[in-house]
Amino acid sequence: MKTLILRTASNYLLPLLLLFSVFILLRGHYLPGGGFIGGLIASIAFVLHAFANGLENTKSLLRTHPGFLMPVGLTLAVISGLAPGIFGLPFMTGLWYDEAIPVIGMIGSALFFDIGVYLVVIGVTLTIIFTISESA
Amino acid sequence: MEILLALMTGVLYAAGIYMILRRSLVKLILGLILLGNGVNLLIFLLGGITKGKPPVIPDGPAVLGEVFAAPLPQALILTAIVISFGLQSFAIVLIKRAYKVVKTDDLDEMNTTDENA
Amino acid sequence: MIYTYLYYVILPILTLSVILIFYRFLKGPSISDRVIALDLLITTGIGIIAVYSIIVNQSTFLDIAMILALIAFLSTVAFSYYLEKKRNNE
Amino acid sequence: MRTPFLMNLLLTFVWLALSGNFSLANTLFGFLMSFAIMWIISLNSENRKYFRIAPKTIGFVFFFLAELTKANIQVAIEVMTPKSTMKPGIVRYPLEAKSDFEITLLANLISLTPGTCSLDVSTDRKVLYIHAMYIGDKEKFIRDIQNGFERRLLAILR
Amino acid sequence: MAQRILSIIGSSIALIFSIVLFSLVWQNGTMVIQAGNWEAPYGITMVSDTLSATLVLLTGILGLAISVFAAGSIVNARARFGFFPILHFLFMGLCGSFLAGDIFNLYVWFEIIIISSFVLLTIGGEKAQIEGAVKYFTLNILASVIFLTAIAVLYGITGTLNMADLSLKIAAIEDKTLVNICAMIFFVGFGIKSAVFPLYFWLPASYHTPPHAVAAIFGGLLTKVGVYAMIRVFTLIFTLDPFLENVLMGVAMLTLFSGAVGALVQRNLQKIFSYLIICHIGFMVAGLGMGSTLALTGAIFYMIHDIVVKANLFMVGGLLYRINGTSNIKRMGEMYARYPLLSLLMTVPLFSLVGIPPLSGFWPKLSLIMGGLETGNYVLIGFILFGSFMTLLIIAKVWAEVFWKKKEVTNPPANFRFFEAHTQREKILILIPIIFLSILSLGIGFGAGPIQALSERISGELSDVSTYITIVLGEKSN
Amino acid sequence: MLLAVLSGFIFALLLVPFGKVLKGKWSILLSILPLALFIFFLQKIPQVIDGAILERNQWVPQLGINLDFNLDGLSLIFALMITGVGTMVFIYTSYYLKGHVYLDRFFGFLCLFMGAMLGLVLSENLITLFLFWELTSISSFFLIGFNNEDPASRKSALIALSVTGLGGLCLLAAGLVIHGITDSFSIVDMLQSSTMMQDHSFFMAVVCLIFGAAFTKSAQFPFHFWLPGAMKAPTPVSTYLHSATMVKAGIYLLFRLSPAFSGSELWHYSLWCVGGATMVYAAFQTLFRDDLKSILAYSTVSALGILVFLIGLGTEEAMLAGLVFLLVHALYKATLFLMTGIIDHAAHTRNVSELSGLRKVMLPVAVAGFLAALSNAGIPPSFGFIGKDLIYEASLHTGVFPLISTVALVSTNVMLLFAGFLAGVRPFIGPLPTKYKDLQAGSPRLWVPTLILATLCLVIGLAPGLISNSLIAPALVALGIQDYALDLKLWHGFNTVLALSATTIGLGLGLFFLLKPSLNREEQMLKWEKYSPLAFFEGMGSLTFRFSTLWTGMVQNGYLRNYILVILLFLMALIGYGMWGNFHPKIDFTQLLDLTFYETGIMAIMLGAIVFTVFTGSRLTAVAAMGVVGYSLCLLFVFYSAPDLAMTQFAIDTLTVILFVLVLYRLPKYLPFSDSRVRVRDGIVALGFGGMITLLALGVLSDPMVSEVSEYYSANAYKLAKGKNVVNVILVDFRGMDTLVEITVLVIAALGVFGLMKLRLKSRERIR
Amino acid sequence: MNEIIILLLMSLGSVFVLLAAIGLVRMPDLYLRISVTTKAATLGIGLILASAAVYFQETSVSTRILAIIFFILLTAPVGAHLLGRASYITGVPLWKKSVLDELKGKYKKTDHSLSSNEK
Ligand code: NA
Ligand code: NA
Repeated sequence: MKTLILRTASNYLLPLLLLFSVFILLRGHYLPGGGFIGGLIASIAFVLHAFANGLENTKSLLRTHPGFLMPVGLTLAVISGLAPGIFGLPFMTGLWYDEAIPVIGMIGSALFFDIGVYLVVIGVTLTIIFTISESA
Repeated sequence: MEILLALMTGVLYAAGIYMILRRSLVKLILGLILLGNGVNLLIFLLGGITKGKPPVIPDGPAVLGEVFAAPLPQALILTAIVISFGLQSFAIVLIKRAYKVVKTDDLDEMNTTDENA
Repeated sequence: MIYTYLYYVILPILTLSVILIFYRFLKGPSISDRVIALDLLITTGIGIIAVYSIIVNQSTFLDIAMILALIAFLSTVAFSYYLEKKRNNE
Repeated sequence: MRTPFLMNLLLTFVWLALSGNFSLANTLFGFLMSFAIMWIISLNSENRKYFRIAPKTIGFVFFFLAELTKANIQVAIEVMTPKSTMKPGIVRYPLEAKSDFEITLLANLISLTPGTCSLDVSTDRKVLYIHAMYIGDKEKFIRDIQNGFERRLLAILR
Repeated sequence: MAQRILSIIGSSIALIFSIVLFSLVWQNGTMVIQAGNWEAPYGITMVSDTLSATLVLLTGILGLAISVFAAGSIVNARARFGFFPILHFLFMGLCGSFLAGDIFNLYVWFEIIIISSFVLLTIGGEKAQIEGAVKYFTLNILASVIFLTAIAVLYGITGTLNMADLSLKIAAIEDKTLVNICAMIFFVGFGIKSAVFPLYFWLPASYHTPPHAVAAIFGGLLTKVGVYAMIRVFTLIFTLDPFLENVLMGVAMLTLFSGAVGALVQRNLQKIFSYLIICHIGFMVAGLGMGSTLALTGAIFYMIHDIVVKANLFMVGGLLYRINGTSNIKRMGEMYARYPLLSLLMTVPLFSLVGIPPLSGFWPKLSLIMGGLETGNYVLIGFILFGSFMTLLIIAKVWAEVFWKKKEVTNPPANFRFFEAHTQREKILILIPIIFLSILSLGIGFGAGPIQALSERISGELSDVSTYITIVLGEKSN
Repeated sequence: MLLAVLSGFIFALLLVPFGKVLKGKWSILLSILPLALFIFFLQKIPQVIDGAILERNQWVPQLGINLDFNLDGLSLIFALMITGVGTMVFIYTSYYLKGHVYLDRFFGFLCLFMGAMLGLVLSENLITLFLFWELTSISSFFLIGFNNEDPASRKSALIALSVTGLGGLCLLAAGLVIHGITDSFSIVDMLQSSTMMQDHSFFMAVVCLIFGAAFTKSAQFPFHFWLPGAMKAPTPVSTYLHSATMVKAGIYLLFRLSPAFSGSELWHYSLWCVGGATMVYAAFQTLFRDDLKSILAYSTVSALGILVFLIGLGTEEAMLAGLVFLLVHALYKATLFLMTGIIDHAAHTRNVSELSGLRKVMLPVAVAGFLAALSNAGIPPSFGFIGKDLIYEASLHTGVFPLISTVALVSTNVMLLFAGFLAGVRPFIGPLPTKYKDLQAGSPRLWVPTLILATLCLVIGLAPGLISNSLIAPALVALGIQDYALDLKLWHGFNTVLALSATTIGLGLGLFFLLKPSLNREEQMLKWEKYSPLAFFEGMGSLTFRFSTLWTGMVQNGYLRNYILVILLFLMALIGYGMWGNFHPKIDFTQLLDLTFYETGIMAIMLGAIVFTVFTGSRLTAVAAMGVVGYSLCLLFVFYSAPDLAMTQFAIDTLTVILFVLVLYRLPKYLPFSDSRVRVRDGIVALGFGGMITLLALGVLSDPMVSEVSEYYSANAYKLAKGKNVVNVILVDFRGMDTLVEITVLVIAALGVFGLMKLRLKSRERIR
Repeated sequence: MNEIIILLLMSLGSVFVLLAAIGLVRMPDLYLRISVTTKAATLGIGLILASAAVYFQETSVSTRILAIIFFILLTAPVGAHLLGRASYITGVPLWKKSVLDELKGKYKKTDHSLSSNEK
């Protein structure tokens, strides 16, 4: 869709939505939110951008194929699940750093797990939507 | 309210089933989505519902108050929702591909693989 | 006082609005009418959630309203995209 | 160099507002995050003169709110009364505004004002097509917008 | 090529792990991992009893075999689009399902299996694949919905998801009406996945369409997961009431019948094998339904045998397809004359399937029939014999058509790359797994003693679940 | 003995790598195997006379299945027959199929068969017996289909396999039922619990199953038809499997089990009837045959009938007669078959009507044929005479209809004599047609084995002592007949039996001279085939096939919606059964008073949207309405305290709408496909199912549960897992593994979408 | 005091929403419906949200509510524009009593580019 209004609006919406998605991601352990919904919002941001500016522009904005986020996120999630193994604990045992950090709260393996989820959800959603609209 | 929700669940199932019994591929997938919603609502309902008390521990106390909504069914549904999203996307793409290859979304015309051959 | 008022006055008004909007959704006649009704439904939904968050005294629900506000727009964009692309189909 | 920086600050602020925590650590975190996001999307925005126009902006907001309320009441009456006095139509409105941002903002404000709705901008950005509920006099209609919204808006933006 | 090598290495490592797991379980009994270090029933428990360990071991073995086969038979284009990773996800899903000690976790693993099988079924697919996939997809999703419905009801009754905990909670319920209804919903959900009559429709519609490497996993393991789940749920969580036993046996009979009868009329080799999968699922369900330990032993043994043999058969089917340029047995032929050694090799899976003694398919039938006599299910025995006889007939027919008959001269598909045209390396990669699995099934047949002992141990564990529960729940089990 | 049995299999296996070498002139070396085994068993005779030799080898002890072998008199006779005839056949084959491309395979199957057959007669375990039994069927299958490019061969092989396979299953079932009675697979145990067996309620089943096995294997009427068909196999196979050994497996089984069953009327009368019918019917068939092998095949069937008949008589004399006739038949029939092979090999025809005067060109063969015919006819001093003598003796002294029995036997023998002469004498007498002038008997490897067997017919006749104490007596012991006054000899003086023999010979020779074979008559007879058991069997086969096609087409009809309907109806039937009568959900209608209008309103909208989704005629409207359903659900989640769910539901719903929209605009119109009756039906099913779910939900809710697990999470989310949003804590910590798997599902789905849309195989790559 | 503000804002807001709803039902053509809904609802929801901000009296809540209002103000007109444009392109008719249509024929059929010419 070639509309100037949408294009301009989307340029402002994109960073806002992305910021918001990170916000939702990080607070998930304390309030409603988390990796899924955060990832969904981030992907929606990019999809919106793609609707407004065309797929090619969004892709060049991302520099890499979104599919690349999937293995990254999955690896991050798996590593944060396996990390306890170093300390002789079973798979997926929570590890925590004792000091709380503003907004995020406690830093622990669960956070990295959630970030992994976030990345995977972005990668997956964008891959799906981009693929479909490319071959539409 | 449980009664109404139970009815609603039944309606979702019924609608989903009616839709997947149609001949159109699109209806089929809409039906599956409806069924997915029905299942989610069923888990939600049978896990026990509570009004206005989300399972989020407020600032201060370390545990939830007396009355709160059961968190486990919610977590299960969340997982189920996301999984069905993955499947749905695949299904939707499958419609597209099917239409391209078979040139129809009439399911009745997709039966060559069931011929005795 | 607030709760009673919200409960017995505001929410019924909003619910009535939702039903009216839904009537338009059902009636159409064009897809665009339905899309606009859908959009308005969600917007009204944001209002209902806001009122509900006051009634049950849970500011958490406002986050949902926020998400609705953010995302609802996208379905309108998508439908417009569809309408423009498809034209003589359907 | 300056524009991105301002954008960055803006985003940091939004972050602080969202999280409701104005501590130093959070500010720093918000800044870094916004930086990261901007780096990712390498946005080319045009919101120069961000600080200079602040007072005018506030004035404009009040003007806009007044217009909004006025028009809303008009629409309310229209909706509630059984007899229609509407003379709707699509008007071709020649734009003074030039940049994307100006045009978009103007179009959106027009849309937000009841009774009017920006349908589209011509591909060469010279014309805005507006749907309006009451077009008694087309020229007056255009003039009102030119002297109202567009002038004030451009005063802020330029 | 790198993907292929990685895939084979990965499978080898997985196989080593599964061997280690099996030997640990064999020596020390049931093992438990509490994921996240949360004690059961609060976290997700992975349990490996002998049944699970055995199935994981078999998955490991098939995993390696099929990785090798796929390395030789999958075209580069498919490999570029993630064929190998998804293949391994599928194996992961299978292992996860076998080890899950939590009913919802089982559901999640099932979804991994479903989605990866969809993908393997459809990528690069043309008309037939897509048509098959639509049915496969819909009915499997329907199965998932039914499964999830059952989980909802189960959770609504008990408030827990851990299978050991469920076992205790269900046992404590006095009015079994809801429990029995729930059991039936589970039965239908798993019944669709394990392709029993009248729920199997998706299988003949799709199994003959994907690449043969994929068909081999499907044929070997996919339906077995359904059977596994059925066995697990109906031994651990629910006790079969007489009605459900009768349903299972009735279903088993019709499954045997329909599968056999269906295979008889097919001309597509892969389709024949597909119907035979259905037929032979009947044996396993029958073993479960009879409700005797001996019959259950038979079902377990049958499962072990069938996993190896069916996977091998589909690979053999793939090889025959490559040699003949078609899967239609009417247009195949002369294998016996042209490939004597291959023919000899192929007799192993073919006749193991029939259960010509002492090949592997024979032994479990013995336990099944004895179990049937023990419990007085004579009609069921009749159907078991019928199924065996039909299998014999069908395989003999296949033999006569494919191996003996003189091949008619037909035009091969354009651009078809016959087996002869394959590189030496591809040929070897295709043949090795077939040889390996054939030797394995010979081993199962001739070394039936140990496998029988294993199956007996498994059915013993399944018949007395108290150990399982104690190990999972610790002192909470009292 | 294990080694003896296994040696056949080992040789068969060795032929895989070394077959190429042996295919040439060395193939005769393979006959060392049967010869060695023959000698092995010969030297066991003294031991066997003293008592049976039992050897135990464990195999699957859990099931009581062991490779136990028992060499007693009965087994010994069979073992010697198998290895002895085997030796001759091996030698014969080495020339007969000289230079054949598949000679190695042929020998492989022969070795396999020999091993299996030995295992069969030596097994002391019912299951191992079954195992070897099946192996003989399989090797027979491969041998009958040896000329695999001939469709008739393949068909015969399939028919033979299906008949014998069916019988095999009967044997298996019988073995298992016997196990159920005696709790053991041991044959010895079974023989010892004869009374227990006969009193058991399953006795009849056991007997019928055993009959099923024996009658199919030994080609008894009406299952005999596979045997004439099996003549498609090369002559050595017909000789070895289908006259001398394999077909006798059923006889062996009956002999073996007779001690346990004798005394049962069912046993005796059935065998008498079936055996009698078979021998007469098959002998009668020989009158109309022209093809040598066909004649021999029917006469074999008839001889098998005689054996069954004798076992049915069940007296000690009958058993003795049976044992002797077994040997007699093996010798003369093997000779005749081998002889036929030589003729066929040389003259390229087997039609008796075309053959004459061959004695002039192949004298040794003629001699062999003549000797065999003598034995067959029971003309003294051949071994056959002794056999026939004993048979008449037995039938005259039987308690079961002696007159009918004797008449049947005599008429059978008359016709068999005709058949034997037809095969063994007829081709050699008369003038030699010119076209056969240059024929030769061929290699000694062909005619020497033939002649040896023929000579034995004479030698044993002259010196029955050779076998009476060494073989027959121990065999009788094995059959439970102790201390029988055994006296085998040619001359018993003038008596009824001699008169019967003379009558038989006279009538038979008369028939031989009167009835000339002709192709024409054979063809006449073939017209009746459509009323034969074979035709019936084939008819059943095609009926089964037609039914199968019908059934499969009906079940797997290609219509997805039918599949779904069947599955749902099945599920509904099960749930309905579960609910029937004892399902009483306690529904508390007072809770409806707590309902707020906003809940009601949202649900009403949801209901409306659902109905609209279902019935709207536009795809896009349906998608939009679906969106409304999702958004209403989202609001319900808000009302019932599930913020995370509400958010996710909303986001996913929107994304789904986007996906649909991206896909839909290329799809064709959305037509109402089905007619109204179907829709009403589907509507009823759907509503019924939905109603069940509602009821079920209410049923579950009427007894509210307290989830200890859920409470644990709420209590420990912050304390142990350091999070306050309990749902998120469950997702990333308590049940993090679900989440991990779930994102994997997403990744696979994305890969799948990518591949499905992007991957297009070139035609060269379409290979599966 | 707060209560009164809340009630006032709420009442106004909900009335505007209701008006939008009624407008949606009553307006004769799509473009008028779009016109009505974008504004009335935006204002109404803005007011309701504002009253929630007053009620909770927390910075984090208020800022969040500001964010929501901001989003709605940004997206609602864009949405209206998109839908209006798409509807016009797909040929959704104007109300028959419309007085003017200067957009007629300005869209190019092929790529939907919009000309600015007066005629
Ligand atoms: Na399968
Ligand atoms: Na199978």
